[in-house]
Amino acid sequence: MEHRISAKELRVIAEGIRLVTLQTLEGFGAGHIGGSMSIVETLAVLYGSELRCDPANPAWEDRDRLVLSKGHAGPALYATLSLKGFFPKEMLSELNKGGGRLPSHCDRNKTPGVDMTTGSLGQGISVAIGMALGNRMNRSDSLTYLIMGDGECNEGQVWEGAMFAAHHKLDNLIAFVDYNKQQLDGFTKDVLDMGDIGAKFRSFGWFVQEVNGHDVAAILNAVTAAKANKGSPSMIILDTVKGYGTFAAGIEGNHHMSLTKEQMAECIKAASERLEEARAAFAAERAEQAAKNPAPKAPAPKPADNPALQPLEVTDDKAEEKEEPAPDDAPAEGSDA
Amino acid sequence: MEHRISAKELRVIAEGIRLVTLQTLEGFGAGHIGGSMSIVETLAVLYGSELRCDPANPAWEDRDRLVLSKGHAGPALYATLSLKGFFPKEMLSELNKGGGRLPSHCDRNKTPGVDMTTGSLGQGISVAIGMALGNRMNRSDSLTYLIMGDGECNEGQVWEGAMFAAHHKLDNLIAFVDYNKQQLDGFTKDVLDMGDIGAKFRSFGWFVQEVNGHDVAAILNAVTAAKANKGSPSMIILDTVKGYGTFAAGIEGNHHMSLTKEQMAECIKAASERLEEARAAFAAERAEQAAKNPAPKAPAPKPADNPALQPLEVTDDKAEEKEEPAPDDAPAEGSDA
Amino acid sequence: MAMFKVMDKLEKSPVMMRDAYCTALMDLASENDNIVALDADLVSSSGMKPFFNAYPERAINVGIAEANMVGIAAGLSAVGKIPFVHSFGCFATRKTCDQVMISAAYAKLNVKILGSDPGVTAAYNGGTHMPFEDIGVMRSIPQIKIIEMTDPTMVSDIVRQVAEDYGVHYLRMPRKNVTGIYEPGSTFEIGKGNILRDGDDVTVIAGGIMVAEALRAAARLKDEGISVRVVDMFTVKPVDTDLIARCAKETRAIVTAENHNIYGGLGSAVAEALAKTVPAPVEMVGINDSFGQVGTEDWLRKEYNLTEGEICDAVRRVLQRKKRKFLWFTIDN
Amino acid sequence: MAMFKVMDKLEKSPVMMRDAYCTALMDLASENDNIVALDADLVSSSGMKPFFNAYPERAINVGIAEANMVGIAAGLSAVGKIPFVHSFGCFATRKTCDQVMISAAYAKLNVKILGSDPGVTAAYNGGTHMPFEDIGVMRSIPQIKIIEMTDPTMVSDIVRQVAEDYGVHYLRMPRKNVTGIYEPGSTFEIGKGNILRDGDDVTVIAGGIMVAEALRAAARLKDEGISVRVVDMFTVKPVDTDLIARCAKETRAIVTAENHNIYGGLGSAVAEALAKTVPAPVEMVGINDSFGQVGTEDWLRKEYNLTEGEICDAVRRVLQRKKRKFLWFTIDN
Ligand SMILES: Cc1ncc(C[n+]2csc(CCOP(=O)(O)OP(=O)(O)O)c2C)c(N)n1
Ligand SMILES: Cc1ncc(C[n+]2csc(CCOP(=O)(O)OP(=O)(O)O)c2C)c(N)n1
Ligand SMILES: [Mg+2]
Ligand SMILES: [Mg+2]
Repeated sequence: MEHRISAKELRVIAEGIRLVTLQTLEGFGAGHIGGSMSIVETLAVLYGSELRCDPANPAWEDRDRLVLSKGHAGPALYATLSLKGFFPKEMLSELNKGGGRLPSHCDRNKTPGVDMTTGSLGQGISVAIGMALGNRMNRSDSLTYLIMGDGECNEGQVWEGAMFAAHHKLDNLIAFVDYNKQQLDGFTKDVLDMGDIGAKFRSFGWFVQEVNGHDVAAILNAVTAAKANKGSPSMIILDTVKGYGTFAAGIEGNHHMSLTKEQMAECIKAASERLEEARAAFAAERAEQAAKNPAPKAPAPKPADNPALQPLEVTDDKAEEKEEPAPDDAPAEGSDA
Repeated sequence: MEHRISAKELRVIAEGIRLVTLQTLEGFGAGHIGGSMSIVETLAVLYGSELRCDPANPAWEDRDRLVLSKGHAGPALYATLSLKGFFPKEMLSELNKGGGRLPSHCDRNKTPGVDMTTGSLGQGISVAIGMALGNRMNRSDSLTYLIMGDGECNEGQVWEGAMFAAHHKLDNLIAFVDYNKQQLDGFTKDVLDMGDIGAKFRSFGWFVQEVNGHDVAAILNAVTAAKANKGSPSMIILDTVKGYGTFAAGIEGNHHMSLTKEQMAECIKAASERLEEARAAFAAERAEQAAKNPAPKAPAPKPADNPALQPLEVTDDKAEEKEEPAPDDAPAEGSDA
Repeated sequence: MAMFKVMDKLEKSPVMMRDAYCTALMDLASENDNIVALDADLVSSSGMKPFFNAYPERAINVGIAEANMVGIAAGLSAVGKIPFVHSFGCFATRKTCDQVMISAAYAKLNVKILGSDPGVTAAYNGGTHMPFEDIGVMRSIPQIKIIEMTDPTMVSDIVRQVAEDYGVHYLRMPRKNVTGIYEPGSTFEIGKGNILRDGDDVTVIAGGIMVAEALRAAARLKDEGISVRVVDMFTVKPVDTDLIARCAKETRAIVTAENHNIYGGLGSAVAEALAKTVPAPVEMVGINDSFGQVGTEDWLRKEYNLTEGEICDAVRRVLQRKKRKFLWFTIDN
Repeated sequence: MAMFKVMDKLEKSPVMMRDAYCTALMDLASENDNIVALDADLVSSSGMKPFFNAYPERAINVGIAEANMVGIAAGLSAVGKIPFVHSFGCFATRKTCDQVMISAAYAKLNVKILGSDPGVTAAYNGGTHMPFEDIGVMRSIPQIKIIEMTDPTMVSDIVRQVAEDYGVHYLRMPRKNVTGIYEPGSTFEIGKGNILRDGDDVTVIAGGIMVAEALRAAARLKDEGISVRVVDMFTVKPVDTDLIARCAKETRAIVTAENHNIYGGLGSAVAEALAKTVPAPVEMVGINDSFGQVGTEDWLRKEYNLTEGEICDAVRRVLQRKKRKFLWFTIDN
């Protein structure tokens, strides 16, 4: 499959999102680091390439929608939206601030670019279905994307939606499950084993693909295949690691963490290094292509619709000066949802 | 497999339940005839043979439980319970009477022998799970049976329960789906296609069997196999016809019907004939066996624990004198749930 | 501005509530492509078959999945549709509470919910299906509007207004025939109670099927020389606090009458309004925190004391309390 | 009979509410095999890990499926268990309303529900997680008992009583540290409010985190010469109507203070009780029908006016209303 954007470039975008997400969390001192890190690559593919939107006009009717049903991963989406240009990076310091525009869970009325209010797990699928159905009624070719957690799939509403979307052949709905094998209290296999999630959605009539959720190229291919699929809703099961790219990867208690300054610094450092590596790899690819095609008619691939992400303006300094230390009653590790 | 009770005898019991259910509905003039008729054979197998209970002691701790989650099929259960001896047949005239003990939907506090209050679809599975789990904690060998509708499986709670029961390996839970292919508004394939229900439960980790739900021998075999199954909950998908054994079988609008006197008479007549046929077949079987084993040591098989059902005291006269005509505001056909 | 006229005679309206509802929605749908109807396997009950037949592309039967239905409605409204969803009042509220709260109300989307067969009108469907609590559940959700529609005339007018009023609305009505209160063509103002009959001694604030009972009680009490004001408080939220305060001021005694638990419904709303404005003695006619059961609607009305007679008794009780030297208050005139 | 003593000094209690809760349940579990704990993927939050470790066979994490959890609890109780379920207050109520109503309450089973982090105590979890409506939702369910636990001392006593009291209970409490109100060893009577401080001019009827604010306000108002009675109305249902009537009679003005929507919660319960007994002016401190948001608990308390200062203002307002010639009442003495 030929894509407008190269995997190397998407990798840069992903690592940029990761870094900015961590910087955002650093600003607050605690947060849903695990579930934010595991969807970074998916957000990179969506906002780096696949999702039709206009940062200058967040309410554009013909945009594609994203329902981030696992609304607690808001910080990753906020980082993405700010990189995309929906709002200035300074706004990221509003995370979890009283009166601010970046609540812990996504809110369509507070944050430019957020398409749906989420936080009560299980609800996103129905809303996404409604959007997809409405767009079909409106004869619009907008797509609706949906990201759910694997723990979230414990909720019956997910399966109500699954049945409905299949019955109504909603092929303008492309869903992801962030199969990171952990939920709030521990590993899904211990809390409530979801077994073979893909098989479940297949038995519910969905077109199911299973991919490495940290492999941008694989995700991109899957989304492309999902777009091509007709007559059924698409499910992309993202095989991921909760907390991916940080010291918290796959460890217990990584759902919601209060991080020490040292831990945070370590996270940011690792993310910066990952970003540098990704940039280097992308630069090398460009150089190689430039060598192959010296003519100016084919410069480095530039996705048309994500100016803000490309080139990615990520700096390694902290997102903002931390105005106040993590407050006393900041949620203790693992203690919040 | 060898069973204590013969299929011919179960057939007699089933047709007895069918007839008494219809007589009960006749007493009121309207009701959920479709979904009552389709579970008659299953009730016959449970109360005729498999479900451990004591009509003289409905609250017996060590009894097996039945959660009739599709609580609107109450009349079929009431007929069964009265035949089993939980309460006198005269009580059947209380169906839907204000202040009576037989409400349209099952109520554990009103009717002797009813183990759970149901009527809001989707809830029964969780309660049955709780009973099964509690019995396991109590080291009791009681089993919990559960009957759900196929339309009912639209409810997400069913799938929450399905995941949970599999994760907790609840092999003391034996569930049925009355796969009669119709729900309130029409055929399930039109309203919300459940596709392959068996495959769904299989993908959720259940031991699934699919049987003809009007074949008592097949149901009995399935229950026996379910009892033998260890390490997972059992699902028996009953391939049935809504309204089976009556003129309403499989027709549209058979969910809840107001029946004319003529229709009702026709139903009762047909059911009486079915019962006579079944009795004749059973008598023939007995005679044959008696001829084979003339010794008194092996008389006709007599299930030990269902004295009330065997011999079945079903009379062909109406269950009771209809005290009042179906009231003016009796629900119009298809108009109630 | 409301422009209503009360019927001369109280009789069963020939038009079923559900037919008025379906007609109103079909009228709207013929003018506005964005009107969408959803149901959860109760189209045969809701009387919406004509709509489903006429507008199959805008009519969705989601199956028995009320939570999903409300979420879908929220999503539809996010792309410009105006969804009207229906289930029985019990399921339309109890099974969807979190979805109405988050996906609809908190997300500031545009979702209209009809809960049918409130309270005793669920009749034979019995306790599991008999919502005495639906208003209480919904009233806890911020900024939602709650309207109990009194008769088919009101249905026609309110459904249209609700379609035009962005936000979340919970509508409540019996499906079948009710007593006609308003003359055809009457119009209503959401948020304002209607004084159906004036009186000086006491005000009966009623809703739904209890409005007719209140009018009958008022007529009967007239013979005893008691002058009863009757208010149809069809908007339970936001309740008409000004009118309630005015009635307290002018009649100094209040009876509420509702086909709902006295906790959480109209009685509560009135008590709150009075406490915050003009404290006055209230007697509440309604369900005394008990569960539903099967029976004919008539039997159930008697069983739960939802009757003209009970309203008369409540009026007499409240007048006793009004007359009594009021603990630390004495009566001014 | 309640035997409580109020702390001399208002300070953060060193014991977290959730630890008191877990300890209480573990004590019970050590005596009674039938005690079972259920959670919906919030064991790390509820502080119930020690219970889950000590009694793995009687501790069930159902995953993120609150409706299923309540149904399972109902089934467990049908075979003799005494299940205590937990989720955040928002989900423990909004996601389970139909199950609590039918499988638990209507079926007359024995289910105890803890909804944690009520109102502003949900802090950073924000609007989706900030239950201002949970009491309203639950209060609509007949015959359920609703208790907002004030401090860890009360938790210890109430959890034990609730385990012994067959039926459905909804308990509400913050998870972390609150101001200690009661001396260790105090006991409480469900259904009876506690007079924490006597006074003649006005009664503040408070619940949960607002009890401490009410006590602080009373102390402050004393300097202004206003004598404030403070009642901890920890049982919201059945509310202590007798005490409310008595306070109305004796102080003639009421302020309610709650970390909940003023519609549906304690304010409503008090207004209802007054309307039916001794009408009196009420000012309600609480959430004015709005949604939650993120912030520190302190910031949120200010944002929503859940403060000592606001209670003082409400007292002053209600005293104005009390003094005024009361429309048609005049004041008796
Ligand atoms: C209905 C509901 N119940 C409980 C919670 C609390 N909660 C927030 S996140 C979470 C765990 C989610 O696990 P998963 O879906 O796997 O998310 P991820 O691993 O991607 O973070 C829980 C229980 C919630 N937000 N909504
Ligand atoms: C939660 C809920 N929603 C709606 C209803 C109304 N209702 C009663 S029966 C029924 C159809 C049930 O269909 P199915 O489960 O297939 O039952 P069966 O065909 O066996 O009668 C509906 C929608 C209900 N009882 N509960
Ligand atoms: Mg996960
Ligand atoms: Mg069916």
